[in-house]
Amino acid sequence: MRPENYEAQRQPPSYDYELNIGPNHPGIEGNYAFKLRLNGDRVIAGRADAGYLHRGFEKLMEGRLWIQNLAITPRICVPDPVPMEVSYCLAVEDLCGLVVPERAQWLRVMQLELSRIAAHLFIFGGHAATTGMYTPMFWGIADRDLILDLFEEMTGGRVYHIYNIPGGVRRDLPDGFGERVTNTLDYLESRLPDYDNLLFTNQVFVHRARGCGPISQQQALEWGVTGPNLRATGLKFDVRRDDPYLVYDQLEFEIPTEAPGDAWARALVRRREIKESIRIIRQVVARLPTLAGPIRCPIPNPLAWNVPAGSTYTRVESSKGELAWYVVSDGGERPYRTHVRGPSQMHAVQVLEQLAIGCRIEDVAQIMFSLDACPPEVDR
Amino acid sequence: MDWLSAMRLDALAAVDFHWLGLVLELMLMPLIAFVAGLGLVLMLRKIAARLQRRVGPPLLQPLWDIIKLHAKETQTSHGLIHEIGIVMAIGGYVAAVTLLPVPGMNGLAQQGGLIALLYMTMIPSLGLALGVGQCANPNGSIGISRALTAMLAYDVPMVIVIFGVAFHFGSLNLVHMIAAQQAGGVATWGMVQMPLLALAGLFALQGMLGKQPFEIYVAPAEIATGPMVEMGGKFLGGLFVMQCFQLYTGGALYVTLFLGGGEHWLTFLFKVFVVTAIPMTIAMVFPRYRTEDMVRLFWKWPTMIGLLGIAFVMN
Amino acid sequence: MRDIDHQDRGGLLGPLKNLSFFARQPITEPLGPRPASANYRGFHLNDWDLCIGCSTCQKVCDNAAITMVKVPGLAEDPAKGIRNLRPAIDYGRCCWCALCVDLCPTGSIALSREYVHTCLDSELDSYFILPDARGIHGTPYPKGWAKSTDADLVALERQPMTEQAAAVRIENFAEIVAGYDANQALIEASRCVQCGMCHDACPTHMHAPEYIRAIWKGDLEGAVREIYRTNPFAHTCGRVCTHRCETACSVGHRGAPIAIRWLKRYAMDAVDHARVKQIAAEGRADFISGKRVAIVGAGPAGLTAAFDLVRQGHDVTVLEAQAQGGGMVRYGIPDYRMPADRLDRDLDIITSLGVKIRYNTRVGVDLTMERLQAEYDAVVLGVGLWMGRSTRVPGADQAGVKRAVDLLRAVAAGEPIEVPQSAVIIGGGNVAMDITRTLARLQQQRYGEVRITLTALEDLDHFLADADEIREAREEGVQILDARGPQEILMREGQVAGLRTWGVRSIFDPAGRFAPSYDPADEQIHPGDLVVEAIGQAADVNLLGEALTEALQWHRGRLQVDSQGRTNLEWLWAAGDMVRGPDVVSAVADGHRVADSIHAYLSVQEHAP
Amino acid sequence: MTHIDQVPTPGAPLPVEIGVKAGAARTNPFARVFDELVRFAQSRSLFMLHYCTGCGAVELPPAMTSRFDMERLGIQPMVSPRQADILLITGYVSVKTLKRVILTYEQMNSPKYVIGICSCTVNGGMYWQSYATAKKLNDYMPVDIYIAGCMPRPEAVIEGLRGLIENIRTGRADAWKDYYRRYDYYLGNQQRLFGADWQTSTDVIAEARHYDLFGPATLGAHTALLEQHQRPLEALEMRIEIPELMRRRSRSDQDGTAQ
Amino acid sequence: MTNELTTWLDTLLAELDGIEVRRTSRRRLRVEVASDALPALLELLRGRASFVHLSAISCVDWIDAGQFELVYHCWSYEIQSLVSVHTRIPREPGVYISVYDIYTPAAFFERDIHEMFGVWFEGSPDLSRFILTEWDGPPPMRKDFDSEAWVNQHFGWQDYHPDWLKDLEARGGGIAVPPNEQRFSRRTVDET
Repeated sequence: MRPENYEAQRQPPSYDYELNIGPNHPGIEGNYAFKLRLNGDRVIAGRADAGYLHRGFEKLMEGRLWIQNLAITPRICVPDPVPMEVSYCLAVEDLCGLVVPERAQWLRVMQLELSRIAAHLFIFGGHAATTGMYTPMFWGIADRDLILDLFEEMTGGRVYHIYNIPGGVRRDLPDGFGERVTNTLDYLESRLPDYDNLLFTNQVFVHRARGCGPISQQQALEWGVTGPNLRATGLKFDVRRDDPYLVYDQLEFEIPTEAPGDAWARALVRRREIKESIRIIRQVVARLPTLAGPIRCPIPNPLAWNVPAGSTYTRVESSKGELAWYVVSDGGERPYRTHVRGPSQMHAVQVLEQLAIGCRIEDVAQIMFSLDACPPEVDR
Repeated sequence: MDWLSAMRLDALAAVDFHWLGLVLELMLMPLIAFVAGLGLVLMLRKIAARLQRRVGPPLLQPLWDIIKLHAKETQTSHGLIHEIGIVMAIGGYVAAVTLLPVPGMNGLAQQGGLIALLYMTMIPSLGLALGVGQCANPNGSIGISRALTAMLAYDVPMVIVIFGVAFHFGSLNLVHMIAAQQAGGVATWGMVQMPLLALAGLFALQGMLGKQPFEIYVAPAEIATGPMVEMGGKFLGGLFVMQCFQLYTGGALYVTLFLGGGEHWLTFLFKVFVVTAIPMTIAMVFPRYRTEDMVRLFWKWPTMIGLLGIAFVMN
Repeated sequence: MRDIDHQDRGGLLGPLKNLSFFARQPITEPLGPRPASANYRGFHLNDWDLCIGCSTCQKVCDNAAITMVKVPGLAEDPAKGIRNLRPAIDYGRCCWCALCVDLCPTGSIALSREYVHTCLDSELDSYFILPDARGIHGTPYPKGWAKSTDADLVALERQPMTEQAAAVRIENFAEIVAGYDANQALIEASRCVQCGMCHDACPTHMHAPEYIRAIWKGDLEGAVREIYRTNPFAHTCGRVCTHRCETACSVGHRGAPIAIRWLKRYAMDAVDHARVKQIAAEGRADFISGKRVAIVGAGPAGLTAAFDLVRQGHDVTVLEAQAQGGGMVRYGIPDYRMPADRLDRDLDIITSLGVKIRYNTRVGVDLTMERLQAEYDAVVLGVGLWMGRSTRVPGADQAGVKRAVDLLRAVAAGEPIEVPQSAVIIGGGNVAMDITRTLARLQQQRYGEVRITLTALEDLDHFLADADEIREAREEGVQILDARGPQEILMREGQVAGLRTWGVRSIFDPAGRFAPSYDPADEQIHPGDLVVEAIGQAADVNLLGEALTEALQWHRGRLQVDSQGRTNLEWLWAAGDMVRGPDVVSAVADGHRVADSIHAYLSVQEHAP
Repeated sequence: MTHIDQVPTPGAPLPVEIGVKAGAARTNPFARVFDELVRFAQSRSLFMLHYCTGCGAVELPPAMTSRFDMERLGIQPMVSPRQADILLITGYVSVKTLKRVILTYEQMNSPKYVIGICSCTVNGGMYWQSYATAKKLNDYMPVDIYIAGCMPRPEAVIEGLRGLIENIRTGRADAWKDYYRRYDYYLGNQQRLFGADWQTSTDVIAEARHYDLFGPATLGAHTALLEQHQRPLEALEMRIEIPELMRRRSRSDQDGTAQ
Repeated sequence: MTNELTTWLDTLLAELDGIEVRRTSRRRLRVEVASDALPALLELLRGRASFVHLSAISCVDWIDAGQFELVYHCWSYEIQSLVSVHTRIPREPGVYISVYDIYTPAAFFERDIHEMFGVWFEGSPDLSRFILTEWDGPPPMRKDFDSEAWVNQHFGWQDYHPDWLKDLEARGGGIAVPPNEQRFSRRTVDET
């Protein structure tokens, strides 16, 4: 029962020692812990310690109505909540056989991509901060806030939007929203050179990031790495393109890849993904006015909604990687079982443990942030 | 001249006056350094804020921080050595600032000289090492070992620079150096006379102040601010005071060596603020190097520049 | 944005370009909260005038954050579906998902654009708020997330009921509505938000939320079980109930109320009759009390009382003057609304429990009340309203002027009646509609055309008949004239030739008394071979006999009873239409009340020394 | 957690006694001015512990960074509990986190302030059915201010902090004293959740004595239990199974080289 | 390409007993397999059909049937198809074989399932506590663990009594329906 206490510790004389990073540590993303065994500055072994954010989501969801669960799903991954909402809705729609109106699908795409940009801006700052540069963090979060403003207007909430509902979305866009999205995107695009100047062409940052925590493609496949981290190893795979959902097969976008698979490659992939997301949103903004029609198909009264028995596995591409829900219904008004597969379940645990071995203590935080590991996804 | 020689006659009185002056200096100079240091800390935070596109702290923020920290009602001490370490940390800088000649007060500087000053600036690191070691926090230990490594790293160019400067002026007395520089206006400034050494000195200053890219021993994301990790209340307050002195010492030393010291307080402080603004600004746009990178860098470029500078100086 | 290669080393000058930010203004927002967006989900607002206290928000709240609080002084009206409950919200639970807004049946709940609330530990009570239209701190903030058609989760559309087309149904007496199929019933049942307003509004407090839920779950037997908790006339009420529940239904505040009556009809029809009998018998006492109860009149009230009393182990005999049971349901409601075979099922279930019905036994003629008093421990009068009232206009006593109840009874009993070629009906209630449409069918069958005029005192907005009835009657070719006051029956050659009416100025005088005033200038003649008066009924109390009539207390022509349906004589109860006025479900409720009272009386008697 | 039966149920919170020595007004006018100055400095300089306990933490970066710039109010993040004044509990605390939070809280130097953000710190929030999260924060430590929302926007957070600043300046934010004075109550709730043998490295009772914050409810049935279970501090057991990790590493290395 | 896959899987039927293949959509394949044949099937999927990515292992507690259902979601980057392999094992004693030697990511999922459901995976590298290190109750994701009962046993709730409520109570009003009486956020008794 006694928690760690360094003050009283008297370690046996040894060149090895152990060090806790987290849960209360700025080098850790969120409330998470990573225990290190070190020899000097060099990590001999690392061990992830999760559960600080455990809420028992899957248990809670078994006790709530299908629609009540909407409010809880985005909480699973705080920095990038939209894919959680959307994928849960996709799962319920799949089980019920609901056909989502096209306008709603495009709105979802817009929301997803805005969220992806926001998450990437967030993680840029975090990644830079782990190397001691705080300015990108301040910028990134301030620029991300402009996207949150858009979210607030679109969905009524800044962070937790609860905008999706099985069958569609809950609100149509306010007037003139497309224009404001375009303005924000223009602004963000005008800011990207600043980020390049500050971060991506910064010799010191490049020096720090290049070669840090490299993953080969073989290892990536072996360890179940997904998302930008996988693309940074050179594999051109994106759920949006290769297992398309919503209307991604009607959109034009590139899938950026880098071969070396180190922290620098991962940062570069994210940097280019922002550009691609902006491109996607511009297509959506151009397309939306041509799509009249409902934003939600008729759904039953939430208090009396039995979802047909069955199971489904829906995957989406979140900003961190492959996100999937396995939802089982026994034909009742509540899910029989939900299981969420967050990309960070691999990245923050096995991959991080593997990459930590042999690296320097300086790089542990950078590796974690460059993997964009999101602890609440692990804990659930 | 007459009244000067007349005063010399009364040797006893002169000695008395001299002693009084020294005591006054001893008390005034740290106070001035502290106040100027508060301003420097504020400038540091304001520069950060500006580059980060925000407003930043109010004017007296550094002062409130220090008062608040000292007014903590419970204090966690890790033993006598811990407390002594902090005292050493502040004391070293207090001693150092008294050895810095400032406009109107150079009596102690006359006595001390550059070597004594350099020696004094080493003490805080050692004191911190003592104090932090007592805390038994591995983050602190790593931090202080990094700080000592960093000291090793930046001391090489720094010693070279100081050697070169001393060679140039032919003296280790800072008062003499200032006098020599002020003799011919800007043209006789160390910076103009020894540009390479001034450049190397700027590197060393960056390292000495521990700013990015050489911020390895604070490194919040890695070792949770290293030496400060176990410091709270008056201990942290002590470190905040130390930071004031540190910024002031670094800036004033550079101004003394290369920018001709201060003709009067206005220009002196102006120069100090300008000089310290440079590392502060650079710190905001660069990340930190790894320890080994930092050592490698310091032993390579500033050292080479410094050596080249010495070569020029010796010519 | 230029591409960066992985091999690029970057530079040291690039970062220094950002020194230009020294010259740029900060982007920091001023201190103090910014106004939130138009859709913002801030603190709750609740329009108390719109809120009906249905507690749907409480049900949909996933965090159990909502408590329903009784606020004295607010309007409370079960019949209209308004409770004096208001939601109080626990901000220690709320997650601002706004599902309460989206599912609010009335649209009273909204979220404001206010979002700042802080408090000390000692003020934590302020996290539990009773939102009203003024918001959490009493400062006006505009609405944020509010009810919108996009987000509305209340299903406002009712499942359409299949009906015979007017041209088809006018040809026959088959039931007009087809009833829901399984899928329709499921969807319709799923609309229910389980507020229980229907339960409160129903005279007999049927467990409608429960049986609707059971239907939705596919547990039809469970639904029947829930129905039989309070209503043995389930088939009947599934068809001809006045469905006050639907008036009170919270979904009906903005959309079509749940078709509670049709759902009951569906559940009853969908379960096998034999199984219904078993379910109805559940919970029946397995002993015999030895007490005997006589019930005069086998209508809904009497038989409900009989049903309850039999289940409690008493011996019940029902005395019915007509040849068949069901009372006014059988003899007053035409077959196209209430098929006789369904009524037979209800009766079958009741008799299967052991209720004895003696048909063709007219009390007062075949046996006297005194004898009943002597032979039984308790007697219930449930004789209904069988005497049609007359307008008493000149000529109303002619043979060609009939009372609606008499005609309807004759049709239902299969007695031959003379179908007029054209007819005028006086009255705007459901009975008037029934006779009108019955005659219309007979005319159609006999003459191939409908020639009926219906006149009523009330204007169309205040008709007592259901709107559906009026619409359907019109579809069937009936001419409906509102605000007409009958003045005289016109005669030609000793035969009724029509009705003369004046336009109505007002029905009630300023004191609210019934005193119609007419506009003589607005005179119309409605030709017709037959004039039917359908302006109300009264009970035929001749069976009581003079002595008993004297002994009983009367109030404005009605037998006076206490809240339990008991008269001033301890052995005599009265129930049903004769006490409550014409309404099936009220009669059922009355039957329960009387049965309870009798049971209590008999139990006390038993325990008395 | 198995020892609930051994733990007496904590009683209702006692009222905080008024007029305790430490809080009494000083008569010396200079001392009063000095007190004012200190309180002002305390209110204008707040170090916030950089600890994201829950999802509300995601609105703190915006509040700290350029858009809403907390530093205007003299608030800046600090990484170590020793340095911090404010412990922001940003939303739900899982039981596992709560232990660390309590440790952290006890390690902080007084005066220290706890801010409960989001619904979850008040009454369980949306995780009220969860076996893994604590429900009422003020059962385990005294809370100075609550900020409503799920999660509160940065502006709301800043408004809450301004409220706290005002309370500190006027001397109303002294909930931390309550932890010493009613340690038994808080310890009791902690024991109820963590088990009867729960203890922390900070000797709160001794601190209360030392700083003259000892109250009648500092000691009680639960502190007695604490003493009963007291055992010497022991070294951290981390159990990093290196052989297994090395085995995995070597395996992946082989795979990598095989390619 | 996907048709090839089905035919290929059909040929597998000859090799392994008890396989039932059903295509649920263009890129989804549902395979039911007996528990003893699963490792062999996964070996084949990974080795011969390029299903190198184990997306997740899900566990479902079918308490009424007394079984745990384990679902292995495997994705092929080449065929671009997801195969969900379902298998059932008895709930008691809840022991199964690890597939860690086939799929490395299985280590995490097996550890997670062991923690949440109490299923023991023979041969998994590390089944030590991970998320619930400080939990000594039953595996919480099992259907027979009642989270809410546990919560009510360990925690109290706020006892609000604000002024407006006192006022209402003085006037004869007050709390009429507490939230727990009417809510849909828990399986109610009548359903179980």
